[in-house]
Amino acid sequence: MKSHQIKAVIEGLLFVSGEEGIDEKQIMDVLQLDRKTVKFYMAELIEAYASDSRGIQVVEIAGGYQFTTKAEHAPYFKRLVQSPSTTTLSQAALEALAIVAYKQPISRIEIEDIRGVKSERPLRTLIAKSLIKEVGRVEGAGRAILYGTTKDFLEQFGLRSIKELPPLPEKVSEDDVEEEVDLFFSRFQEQLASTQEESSNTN
Amino acid sequence: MKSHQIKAVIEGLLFVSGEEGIDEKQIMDVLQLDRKTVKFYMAELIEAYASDSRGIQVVEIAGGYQFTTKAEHAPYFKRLVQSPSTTTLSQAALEALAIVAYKQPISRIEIEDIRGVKSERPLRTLIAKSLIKEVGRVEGAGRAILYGTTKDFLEQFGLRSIKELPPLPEKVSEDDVEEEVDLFFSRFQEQLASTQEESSNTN
Amino acid sequence: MVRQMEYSVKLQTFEGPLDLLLHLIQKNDLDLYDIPVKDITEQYMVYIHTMQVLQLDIASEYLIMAATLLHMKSKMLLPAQEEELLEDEFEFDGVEDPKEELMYRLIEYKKYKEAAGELKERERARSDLFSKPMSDLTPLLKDTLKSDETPNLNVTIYDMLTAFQKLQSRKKDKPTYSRIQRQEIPIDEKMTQIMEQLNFHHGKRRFSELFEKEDRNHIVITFLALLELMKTDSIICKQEQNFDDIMIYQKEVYAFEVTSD
Repeated sequence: MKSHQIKAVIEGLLFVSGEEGIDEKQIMDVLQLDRKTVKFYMAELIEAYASDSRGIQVVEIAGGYQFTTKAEHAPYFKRLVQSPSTTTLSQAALEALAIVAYKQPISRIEIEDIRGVKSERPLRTLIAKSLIKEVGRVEGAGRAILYGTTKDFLEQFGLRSIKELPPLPEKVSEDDVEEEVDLFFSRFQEQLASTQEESSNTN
Repeated sequence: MKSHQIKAVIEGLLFVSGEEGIDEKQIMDVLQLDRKTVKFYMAELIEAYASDSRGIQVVEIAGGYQFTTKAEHAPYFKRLVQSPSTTTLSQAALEALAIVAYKQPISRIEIEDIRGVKSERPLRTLIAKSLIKEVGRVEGAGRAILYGTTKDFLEQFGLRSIKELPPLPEKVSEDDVEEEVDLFFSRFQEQLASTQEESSNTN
Repeated sequence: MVRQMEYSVKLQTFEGPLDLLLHLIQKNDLDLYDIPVKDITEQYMVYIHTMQVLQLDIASEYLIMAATLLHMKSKMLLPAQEEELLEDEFEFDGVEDPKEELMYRLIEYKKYKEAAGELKERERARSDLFSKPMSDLTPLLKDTLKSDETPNLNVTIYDMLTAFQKLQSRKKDKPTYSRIQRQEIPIDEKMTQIMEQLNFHHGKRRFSELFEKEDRNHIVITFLALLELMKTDSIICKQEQNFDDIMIYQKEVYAFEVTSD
């Protein structure tokens, strides 16, 4: 088969797969090609579709390839079709999800320690939306469930793999918070002092 | 907008419309173009896609256009279907099936109301797979067909009876509660702000 | 006259005591001089009280934080010497300085809160990319099967439920901004209504009895009216024990009940 025909078939495969996407392995199986060759053709297709005069692009999401429209054309499609991820997650669910994403595998208790609140409900929501799943159990007594993210998570957040997550904000904010906390406490004490005065005046 | 951009948007529109296709009228509305101009761009697109090196083609259907794969590539799609990692029921078919399973007996119109899109094709697929069948007719004029699930459906999903279906995911509760709280806090903060203003005015 | 004044309210809620504290801290930081800031503790307490009334199951963590704050407050009130003693005691117990611990927790929490914000942004960016559902390939499957073979559809109930879920979320498609109608009952009027109700019922009424209508607006207005009345010292609220119904008293009636006890 000639190379332009191979590209044509891959184009067709991308089209029928739609939002499900297609992974390298599937393309290898269908076309009887090795991984390196598939990668080569994919790179060519990605480039060909990157042009301004194209309304479709090839994106790598969740370990596979997918045709999507281009972000700059979104206004035209919003009126016609529903968005792929209109599921606006609650803040609680997003926080729990962020913790799972960065610290997986992680148990509910550990998540609650970080958030400072019970997190059963957001976890249940995330499971129901298949963004997280059980990936193991803590050894020993209790055998608490350990959670990790799913393929749907990568898909919904447009990530190629979990490694693509941006690094957590580290040291930087520490000073900020420290300052804020100091400020908070100085205010707190001023405030205390003034209320004490007040109450001693009224007494 | 430049002509290559218009073509790009039309390409995107054809893509998101998928198997349903898109009317000339819709393209005119979205891009604010007259019929003649649309026809001109469509002719260009059709030609561009006719090449051997393309895996997709533009076909004209009753008053509209549609992307489809090429007939000569069918063997590759068959292989894709047989690939173990491919789910064979489309999202559309699975949605329709879920609706029939939980709401049977139900007519096509009602299913389309719930899905918000035409559902003839997924229903035909489900009948062909003998997962659903006609179980009666709506009384009165029209006598629309009512669909229900079949014995094969139960077998396919490993159910003893339809009663064994798990409860439908209810997503309402969390969001509603949150909204109430949100509403409350926004009101509350307004109130705080206004009383603070008042007191600063009086001071 | 139809006066359908509508306005949008930005949805904002707190995700726990840490979030609430961060908010109060930031608020003070930003508007240091132009807001006549009421006591932060008082604000915190008002918030947790509100949450209790709304019967959120998160109340307990907020209470623990309140206790921590009060503990720190009491520590600050102690003269320096006693404080040192107390600190020794803490070290002896192997318990960290509560202020430091709180700071550590706030830092840790803030990290993930920011990460959650980034996820949200990613999700939004992703929602600008549209695709199409996977094409229906079942007709092809039929050709590849022998006539009496049952097709292996490779789908489970789980797939079906996920599909349904996607459908639901697609249909819901709600913006993060909610339109709500302008309050129909002004707070002043509601305050008068409450006082009238109290009068009618010999000056006292159960908290829950004031919320007869289940309409959200009504609940919110009633609650705000109660807070106003508390502030203006017109009523007194009393709760005997945790989870008891709160009793609302007219001030004079309360004074009478207490002295007659």
